[in-house]
Amino acid sequence: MKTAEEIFNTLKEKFGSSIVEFKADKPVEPFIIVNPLEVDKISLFLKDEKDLLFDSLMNLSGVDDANGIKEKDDKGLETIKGGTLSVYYHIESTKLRHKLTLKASTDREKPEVVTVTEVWKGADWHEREAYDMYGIIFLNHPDLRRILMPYDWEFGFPLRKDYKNPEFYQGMKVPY
Amino acid sequence: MGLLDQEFTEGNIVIAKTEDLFNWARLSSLWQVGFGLACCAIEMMATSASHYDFDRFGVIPRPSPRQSDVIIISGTVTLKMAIRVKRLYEQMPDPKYVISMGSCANCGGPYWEHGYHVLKGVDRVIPVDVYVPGCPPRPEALLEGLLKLQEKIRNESIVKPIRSGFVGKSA
Amino acid sequence: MALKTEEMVLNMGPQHPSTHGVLRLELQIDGEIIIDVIPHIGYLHRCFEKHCEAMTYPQVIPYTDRMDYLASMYNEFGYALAMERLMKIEVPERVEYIRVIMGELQRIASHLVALGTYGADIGAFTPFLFCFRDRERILHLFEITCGARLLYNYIWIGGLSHDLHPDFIRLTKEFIKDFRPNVKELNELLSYNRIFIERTANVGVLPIETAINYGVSGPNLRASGMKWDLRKDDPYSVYHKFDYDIPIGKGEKGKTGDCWDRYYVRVLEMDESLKIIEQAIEQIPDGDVTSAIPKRVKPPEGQIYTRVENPRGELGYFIISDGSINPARVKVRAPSFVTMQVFPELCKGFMVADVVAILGSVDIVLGEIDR
Amino acid sequence: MMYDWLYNLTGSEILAMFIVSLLPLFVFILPFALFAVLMERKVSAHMQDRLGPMRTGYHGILQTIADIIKLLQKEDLVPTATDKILFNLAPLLAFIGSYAAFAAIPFSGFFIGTKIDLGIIFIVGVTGLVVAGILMAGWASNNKYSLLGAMRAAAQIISYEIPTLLIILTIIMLTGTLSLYDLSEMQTAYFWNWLILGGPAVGLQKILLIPFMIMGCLIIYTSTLAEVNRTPFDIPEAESELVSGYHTEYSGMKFAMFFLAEYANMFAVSAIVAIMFFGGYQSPFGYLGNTLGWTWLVPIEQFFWFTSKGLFFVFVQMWLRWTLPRFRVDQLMAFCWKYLIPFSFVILLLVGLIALM
Repeated sequence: MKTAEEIFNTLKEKFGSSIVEFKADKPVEPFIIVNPLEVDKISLFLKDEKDLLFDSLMNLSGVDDANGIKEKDDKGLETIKGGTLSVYYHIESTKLRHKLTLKASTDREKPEVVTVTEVWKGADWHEREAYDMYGIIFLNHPDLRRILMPYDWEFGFPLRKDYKNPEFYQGMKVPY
Repeated sequence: MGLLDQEFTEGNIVIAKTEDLFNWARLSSLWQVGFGLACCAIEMMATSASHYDFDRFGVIPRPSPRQSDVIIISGTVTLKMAIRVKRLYEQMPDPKYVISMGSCANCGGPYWEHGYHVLKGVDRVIPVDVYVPGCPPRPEALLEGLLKLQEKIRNESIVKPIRSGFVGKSA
Repeated sequence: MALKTEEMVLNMGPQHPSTHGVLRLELQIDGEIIIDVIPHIGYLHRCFEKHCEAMTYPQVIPYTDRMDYLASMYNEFGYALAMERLMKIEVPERVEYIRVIMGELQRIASHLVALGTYGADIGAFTPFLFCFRDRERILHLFEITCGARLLYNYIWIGGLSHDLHPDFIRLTKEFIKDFRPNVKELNELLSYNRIFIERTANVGVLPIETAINYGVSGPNLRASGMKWDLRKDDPYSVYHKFDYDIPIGKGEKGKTGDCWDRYYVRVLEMDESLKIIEQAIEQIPDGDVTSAIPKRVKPPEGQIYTRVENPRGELGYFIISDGSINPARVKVRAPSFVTMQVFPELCKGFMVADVVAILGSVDIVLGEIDR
Repeated sequence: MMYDWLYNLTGSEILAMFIVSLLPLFVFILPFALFAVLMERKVSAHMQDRLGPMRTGYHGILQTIADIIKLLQKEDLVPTATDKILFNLAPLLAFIGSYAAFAAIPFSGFFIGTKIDLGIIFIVGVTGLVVAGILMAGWASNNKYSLLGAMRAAAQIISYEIPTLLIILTIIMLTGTLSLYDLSEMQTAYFWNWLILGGPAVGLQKILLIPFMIMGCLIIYTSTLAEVNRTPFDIPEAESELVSGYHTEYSGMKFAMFFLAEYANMFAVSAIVAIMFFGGYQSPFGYLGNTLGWTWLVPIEQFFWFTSKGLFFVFVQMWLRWTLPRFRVDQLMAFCWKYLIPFSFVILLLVGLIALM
């Protein structure tokens, strides 16, 4: 059993600049910000290290931080330029009974995160969902397709804060 | 169209009696497509289970749409599903009826405003005979919807409707 | 001379009697042997997470009901718990007890649907109706409490919408008394039926390492032999005050973690839930159930991941608050969503009929997978 | 006999033959199928704490009639990608297969379609048409579920025909007749003359025969259950796996033909079991007609006993259906080839030895 701060120190020692920050100032859970292109290596270390043994991925969620510049075009439609999209990893060790939250932030214009499906197989669909909803590209993912939305959906990524719903999809009116 | 529907241009006593018999047969043996979508499907199952017993009205679920008469749209129709629902409806033989069960199938229900992937009402893809409101409707409400559908069938006619402008002509 | 055979692709669903909703499975089969299964989901994607961002915090509760519509009480329970932890609200003890009673009743109701439909999948239709008959009693209990049969909006942040009905305790006791023999009847009719055992034992074995690596939880994980229950391992509410067991799969009729184990763990769990309810209605304290409900729900900026033991497994809520009255992000870790990923692994090498058996045994709810 | 009686009445061979062969269809089979469907729904309902059809006539007795009238006027769908000729022919074949069997079934000593000497072989042969019909339906539907269902059905029915035939062979060997009429006449008088209790034999032979006859009866009942695709052997139309198997694509009257054929078949196999082991149309304890001296009452009593026995076995089929889960296809085959067939061979051998005694 280790606290998040101890784990952060271990990781910092091992990976150096890939571990960006330890954030514990906001309630309720502290989390560790990591480099999105190094997540797989960090995860593998977390899973295999003797006194960490994070064998289970509880949750993986994409998040739109909406911290870019909001622009309104002449029709009043709002778009967000710049800023970041993030991926949160909630992991847990069923043997040592400790939990950890990782966060990887990536550029909104070119969102790329390395996949962790090699480490936890359960991440597969979670990552597909994050791709489907936010357009985050998971590098090296074995099967990165849309999962919840139709495969031929071409109107963007619905959970982004500046998403606009289309008028028609395959001849069916979408808005009320 | 069923086999004899609208084959006759004028009614008489024989046709009227046949019509009554046919309508009685249709309304007493409404076989439903064994097909559930969302939360309402659970209430639909509860309706056909022991406590409420759909079978009393002659309604039994058939797994194949080819052998069914009524499709109960029980739940939210999403855009991805709408195409399949339409296909399913087209696979049923005439005469066929549709009961839209629950707010979601009626008009989008609680998902009407922000549901980017929800079809706001199944009547945008297939014609609906009876709307049953509720989220989800109680089994009693669904039974009432079925009785309303039976009432509708009772007043159907196999005689070709006379449309103005086409009287006396073979339209 | 070797016979040349061709593989066939069989589409199962979205409309199929035993896909438990609108799941589509693309089966690659060689004769009747499964080579690969590709699940296609999303036919019931109702944009839960988008709605959360548009609603205020209390308004989210009705939407949580509609995710796992077989275990609505528990969905509300999890969400309320997450919000209370985020806002640091102390909940009156009576509320906690009522929540536990409701949650466990819901667990029984949900398992009854799972067991009944599983019987129907294997071809025994009568147990299905017997289960629904018993479930109707539980729904009646919910109905006198909050007026709804399926989707309740009963557990609110910091409290409950109503106190218990005066008859509730008596009716619950009566239900428990009548229900125990019915479980025995179910066991005689289905669980120990020779054909049922033939169909389910040694089918779809889920090894424990695979289960953990995929993140499988709940009865499916316990059936593989791991004693892991969040009610004990990550305690919440007042579960620590009760005395109950965690049933695990022992491989009684075949290998540990087969379909029969997954089925039987649920039967045993119903019994444990009955024990919890019995103790809870004995110990339930008096109090006001609405006193701790905040007038204005405006949590501080921050984030939380809370999980509860839903009838299907670990139900997690990841809530990010930006300090306003709307959540910035709510992500639900749905147990069925995770379980469904492991499904293709379970099916390989079995037959078409086994796909149905395995799908029924992992007990999925499409509303939760697609949200 | 009815034929002679009608011949005397009408004076025309053709007319008499025509009426005799049509009578079972109209007097018995169609009403029976209608009744059996209703019975199935009522039996299942009452086993499941429900009521079943209630709104058509008293306790829903007109339910099946409504169903059939409705099915008659349904649109006749023929999907585009089907093999049209086979698709239309298949239900007819299944229908003919199961209904032709009734020609040789003796409903009473007086009322029998055709008294052919090879009765039992005729029934077994003609029900083979059902397999052809099912295979055609599965193939022509151009639907994968139908195809799988048809393949399963063919494999299953053909496999289970073997134990059925072996037991029939045992009975033939014991009694020396292939005619169902003779077989029934042999078990006359009282129920201890029924073949399940060793038949008309006496002494040690009878006592030795009883256990084998009971086993034989169970085997033939199980395997005929499989031949008519009833639970626990209903894998060809397993609802939860194959939607509705070989008749997935059929609608309206064509589906009704499959439907009625299934129920007619149920009665046919029940009748075979009744004739072979339970004395056919013979009363278990003498006839009221003989006692009172009203000879015209005897055939009616016989008809009553025959239908009651048949309906009882149909009821057992329904009882099983609403109680048991279903087998998987490989278990089904294993059950037939590993247990039923070896056992029937043993019975054949031992009964042969006993008969030699």
